Amino acid sequence: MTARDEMAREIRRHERTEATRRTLRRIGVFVVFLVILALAYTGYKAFGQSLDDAQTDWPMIGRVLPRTDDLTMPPVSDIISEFTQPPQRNSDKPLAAFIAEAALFTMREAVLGFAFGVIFGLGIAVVLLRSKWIEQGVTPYLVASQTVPLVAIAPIVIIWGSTSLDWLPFEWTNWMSVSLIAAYLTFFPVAMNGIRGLRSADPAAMELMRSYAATRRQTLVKLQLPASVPYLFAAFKIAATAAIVGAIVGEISGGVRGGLGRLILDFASRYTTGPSRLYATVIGAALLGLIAIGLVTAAEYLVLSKRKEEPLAL
Amino acid sequence: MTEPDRCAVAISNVSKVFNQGKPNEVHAIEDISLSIGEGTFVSLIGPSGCGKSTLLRLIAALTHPTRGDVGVNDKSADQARLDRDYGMAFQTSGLFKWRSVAENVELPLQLMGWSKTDRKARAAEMLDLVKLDEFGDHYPHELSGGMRQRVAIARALSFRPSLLLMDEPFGALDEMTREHMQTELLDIWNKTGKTIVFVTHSIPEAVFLSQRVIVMSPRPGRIASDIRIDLGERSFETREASAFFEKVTEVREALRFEESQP
Amino acid sequence: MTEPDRCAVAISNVSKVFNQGKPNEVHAIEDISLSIGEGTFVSLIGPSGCGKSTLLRLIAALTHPTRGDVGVNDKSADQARLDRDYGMAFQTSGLFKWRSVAENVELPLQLMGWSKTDRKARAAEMLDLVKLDEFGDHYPHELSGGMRQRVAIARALSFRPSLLLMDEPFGALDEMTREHMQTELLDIWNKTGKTIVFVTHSIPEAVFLSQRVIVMSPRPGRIASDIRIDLGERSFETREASAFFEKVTEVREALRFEESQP
Amino acid sequence: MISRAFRGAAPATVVGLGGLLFWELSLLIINPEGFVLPAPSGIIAAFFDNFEEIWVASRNTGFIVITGLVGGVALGVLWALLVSRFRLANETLTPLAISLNAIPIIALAPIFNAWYGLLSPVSNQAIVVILVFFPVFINTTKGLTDVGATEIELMRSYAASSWQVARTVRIPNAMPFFFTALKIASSLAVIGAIVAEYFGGRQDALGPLIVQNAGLTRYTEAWAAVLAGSVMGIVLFVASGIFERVSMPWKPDAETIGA
Amino acid sequence: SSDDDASGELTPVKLQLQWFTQAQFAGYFAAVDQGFYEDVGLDVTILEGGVDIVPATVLDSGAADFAISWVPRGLVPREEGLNITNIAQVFQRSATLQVSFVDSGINGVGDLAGRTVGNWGFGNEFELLAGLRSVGLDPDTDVSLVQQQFDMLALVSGDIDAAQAMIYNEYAQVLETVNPDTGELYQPSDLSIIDWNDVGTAMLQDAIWADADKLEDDAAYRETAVKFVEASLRGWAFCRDDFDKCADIVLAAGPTLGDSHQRWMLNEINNLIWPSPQGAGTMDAALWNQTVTIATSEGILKSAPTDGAFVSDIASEALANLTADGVDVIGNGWSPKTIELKAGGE
Ligand SMILES: Nc1ncnc2c1ncn2[C@@H]1O[C@H](COP(=O)(O)OP(=O)(O)OP(=O)(O)O)[C@@H](O)[C@H]1O
Ligand SMILES: Nc1ncnc2c1ncn2[C@@H]1O[C@H](COP(=O)(O)OP(=O)(O)OP(=O)(O)O)[C@@H](O)[C@H]1O
Ligand SMILES: [Mg+2]
Ligand SMILES: [Mg+2]
Repeated sequence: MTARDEMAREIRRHERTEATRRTLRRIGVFVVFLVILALAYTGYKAFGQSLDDAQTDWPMIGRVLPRTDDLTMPPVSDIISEFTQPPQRNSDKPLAAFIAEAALFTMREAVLGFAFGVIFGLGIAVVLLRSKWIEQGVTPYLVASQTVPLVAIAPIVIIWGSTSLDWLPFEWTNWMSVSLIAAYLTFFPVAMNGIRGLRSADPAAMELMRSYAATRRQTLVKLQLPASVPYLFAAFKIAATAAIVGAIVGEISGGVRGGLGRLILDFASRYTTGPSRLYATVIGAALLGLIAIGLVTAAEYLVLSKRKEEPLAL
Repeated sequence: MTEPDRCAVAISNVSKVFNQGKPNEVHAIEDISLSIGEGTFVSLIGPSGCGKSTLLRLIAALTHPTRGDVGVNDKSADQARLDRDYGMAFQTSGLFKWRSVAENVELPLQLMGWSKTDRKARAAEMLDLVKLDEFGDHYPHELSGGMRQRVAIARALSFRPSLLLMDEPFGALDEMTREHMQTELLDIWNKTGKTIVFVTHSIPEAVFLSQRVIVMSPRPGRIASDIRIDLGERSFETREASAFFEKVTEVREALRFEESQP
Repeated sequence: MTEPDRCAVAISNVSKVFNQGKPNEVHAIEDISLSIGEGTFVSLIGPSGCGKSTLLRLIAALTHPTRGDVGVNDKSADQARLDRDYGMAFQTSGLFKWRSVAENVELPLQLMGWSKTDRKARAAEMLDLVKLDEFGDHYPHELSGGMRQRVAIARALSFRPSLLLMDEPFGALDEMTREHMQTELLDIWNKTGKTIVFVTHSIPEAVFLSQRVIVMSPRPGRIASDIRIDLGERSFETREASAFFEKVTEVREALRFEESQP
Repeated sequence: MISRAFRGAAPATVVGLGGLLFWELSLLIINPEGFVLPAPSGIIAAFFDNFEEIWVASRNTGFIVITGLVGGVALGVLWALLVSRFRLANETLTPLAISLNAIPIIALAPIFNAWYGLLSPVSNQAIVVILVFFPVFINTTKGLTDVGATEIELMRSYAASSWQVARTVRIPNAMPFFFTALKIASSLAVIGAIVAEYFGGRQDALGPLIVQNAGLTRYTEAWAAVLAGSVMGIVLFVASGIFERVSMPWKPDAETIGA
Repeated sequence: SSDDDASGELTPVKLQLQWFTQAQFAGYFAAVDQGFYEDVGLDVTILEGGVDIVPATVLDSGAADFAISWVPRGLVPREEGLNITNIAQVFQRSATLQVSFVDSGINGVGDLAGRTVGNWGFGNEFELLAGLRSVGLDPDTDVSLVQQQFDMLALVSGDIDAAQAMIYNEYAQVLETVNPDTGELYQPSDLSIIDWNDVGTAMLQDAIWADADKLEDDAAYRETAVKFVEASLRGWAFCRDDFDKCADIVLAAGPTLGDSHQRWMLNEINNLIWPSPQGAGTMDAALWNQTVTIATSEGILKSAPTDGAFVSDIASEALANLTADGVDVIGNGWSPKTIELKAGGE
């Protein structure tokens, strides 16, 4: 028995190093790919500019293909060097540090928003599961809810947060309202994929549960939720980036300072005076998204490998 | 313990039509009446697609009759289901792929609120019974077809319901294992006086196990004959007895006759 | 048409270990050597979990041996698979739920580029053979267990490969249907001289159908006996012949002996 | 068919009317001024009062929505096919997709406007495409890869080419995943187009109509324009439901979402 | 006057800005920093604005006590039913310009005919529309109006011929941008501007707004309002008199960017306030009428605002207190500085 345990541990260790190696390899491949993309970007720019210099007009450019001047497509070298340069003359903190701090701030909002959204989305999926009638009645409005732009929602949430939540044991701050806004974007994919996943349980297995006179709750916990795991992880991946985007946009709508949203707005509104700052910040936001999806994928890997299923390599 | 006259299953004038009114309408069962006394071992036998599984699912209240009534233990079939009066082994094993073999066997016990230690003990006992004690930690996809079926049998027996509904449980088993499982099942039946409704394609198996063999006609399923078997206590010798072969022939002929009808 | 000496399947010193090096390691097959001459009908029989399906999957190149070699039609098993030298019927029916019954039967034909009219004609013919001509437009979830299995058989036979691998194809069929299918299969074999490797749990079935019955020992699977059957042309009377019963007893004893070993 | 469609619409109608009533009543009680969130009666009145303007705006926005949706779905499916087929594509395009998706519209809008010019519809379409393609890509990839082992073995036994496996197994298997994504995407397309319009371009579109009115606290007018967007979203949702039914005849009804 | 009896107990006050922290709101930041609010017994928290935050709504909801808002953007909500009122008109002039490059040949409003003209909407467009009409152009047919982004790229890259710009912000941004043809920053001489103050269609901008119902019913609130206006104007006077210190205060309050940009902005904001011939915070009746006329004729308001859209008593009380303390509330001595913009506004 102990020898067996010993061996199992050994194997797990091996699997872990394998997984690490694979992850590193993937990161390596992606970095190489990014370098290629950067070269393509530079090449395209050079091509476009040579056309410009030659005074020839290429109808695609500016229509299907982007324009190539330095203001619209800042050189890659500018973008990279921007990271190391302080965005403020009176401090020598490089832009990368600004972005990192802001990313942490946004991440906090996004994590909370993701949690709210997942709980809410799953809750909706479970309620909708109760009857086809409820589902048919409610789903169109869930869809409609997602077409309401934040400009209409943000003021409601922010004002409600700062006027109606004073009974909470802690102080409700605006960044928490931003999390609610993020949750508004997160719950939808979770609810949609959730209901699909909950319904994906094998009909034979549903019958088995019925034959045990299992309660709705037991069927949910023991059968439908496990069956929906692949769907849910797909949803979590969509929701993870949605939470970040929601947090960033919520910061901008609601005027919350400290996160990537403010940084992006600042740089965007001063685009002509330094386009590469915006590009650099956007890269920071994308990186944050990669990290978030990485975390979800790690969780998926843990859950599915325990279930002996093949996780989707994402 | 049991009053032999009470009716465990009472089916009266039941019909079942699938996709009623649509072009792909199927009359699966037509006007079946059948009552099964408590403690009886009954086999259902009949050609493929004649409605055996459907009949079992009607008793289990997993589907409802288009016409007619089904009663179990003097209540409606639905109530019996809610009271967990029966255990069912399905034709396809229906194991949960995310649960190990032992966890699959524990599933009904868990739903019924057994303690963890009790569950573990019973699951181990059941896996022993079906000779899969080494495989408790494996996952279903690592098992052979017959092994999966045995897990499903262990699961159906684990919580010892008073009525057992079994749909071709031994179909994928080799002869030896099959005989072993038959003996075990008879043993359980003898000891506990359960009512067992058993679907099989094997005539000898039906004759060997049952007190009654119900022969069904091809779709739409009707009851063609209801053959009482009285072979006394079963043993290894029963299979060699001439009374056994007579009954096997009787059932076979009933089946042949039915299938050759239009 | 066939040269009886050519080897359709050549298995030499094959072993298969699942989860090698892990705590849940399983030795499914150990050191099996077997060659099957072209045009032979061979049955595999053995206790549940002894590696019959695994052996079939090794021949089909759906899994690869841990040790040893598998050759089919004088090529590697993989090459034979790529050349579509065989047709396989799996233990679980494996129908595509999004295709109707007829479309399921047409699947291999479609993959092989048959024209639509040819496909339709062949599918109809095959469904007729398995007596499911009425159900061509139904979807798998509307069929009974036995009906699904028959669809899978129809699918495996549809494109007439030279080698047929069948994993308990008749397991869920009633006796009548089973005998009908056996006759049909023998008929096809007689007419076309196919090589057939057939897994079954039924000893009479194995004896009735085959020229050779391979008896396997419990896990780790080895070949316990290789019994030649020579009953001549099969007919309805074959099943009553004493030579038939002798062979059945011989196989049964080989199995018993194997299973009673540790 | 028509009566069936009506029966399908009945629950939505009941829930919708009930919801409106509840909304109207609760505003009467807690917030009689109904300011930031106006009462539905006011919104509907404003919708018809400004119908002309909203109609023109909806047409302009609708064009971006439809073209972007089609482009995004096509891109998402293509991307999923590549990723599920080629390992190198998976290792490069997947993180790229995630990165693109993690960029908020508000950051993309200035960049796309810079690339294509303020007046080009391409910048708005590009934003819709980027929003839409991601859920389609994620779900479709999952559906293409999450295939039963028996099915794959069967296909291998036929020595089916990977294209044949894709066509006969992976794609049908991915259908339910894809349609779920399409339903998510239909609302994303609407919101994407509306938000993209804040950042420049023509002013007779839903986005400017909403922000302008909201910025001036004309919330009923803003919500009336929002309503137009929502109707567009619901129409697309219902259309994808019909499309789904037609494409997956084998599905028991229980398995499709909504509509 | 700071003879406040409730010494020690400060009244909490929340002020909602209409945009992020920048020199546009320097006076309020200076008043916090210099303790002017504390001196009158107020503990002021400044709430930054956001893209989708409408100060009037926040004020009405009670989430803020006072709000800074442009006059049109206060009058429309008032018409929609929010009872808010303008208690101090801080900016005496409009800062909105229409900017184009000199070589585009746009020298006056009339030259906009047939051009692509950018604007932000949000009520910013009414000065432009009225201006166009004042020279006989029909905004619907004679020009092509487009939605402009936050930045000035569309102008720089030639997508639009004339862009809307605030003199204190976007106009400066153009001057902080490198001209690719020369490699140097764009110069004022490269640009041609249309100033709505000159055209005569300017509308009033930043003012302090308060909740009219509370002013009516709640004497304490009214008293707070007087103190708030007083200390705020004191802050603005400080920013006029101690320009560099004020700029530093704003920079310390944390706009992410732009030292020279904030100084430019502060200078221009001072130009909008000073001199205030009738005293800072006092409503200029002529400009009010002009604002209202344009707002109603352009359809931004359905009818002229009701009485009480602005009140002058609070500002007068505050001014009286300030004058008694010897603060210069007219600012005749203010003269604009010359600010050198650096690349990127650093
Ligand atoms: N869900 C369904 N929808 C439509 N028809 C169905 C459905 N379930 C079963 N049927 C039809 O009902 C008939 C009886 O099916 P049933 O499964 O009861 O047969 P069976 O006797 O168990 O056969 P087998 O021995 O092959 O398992 C079959 O013709 C089948 O096609
Ligand atoms: N994918 C797998 N992973 C781990 N173990 C496996 C796997 N597939 C099969 N096995 C093991 O290999 C052994 C042989 O399995 P196989 O399916 O070949 O048996 P079988 O002879 O076909 O049995 P049955 O008659 O029950 O179908 C079993 O013990 C099974 O647990
Ligand atoms: Mg059945
Ligand atoms: Mg097997």
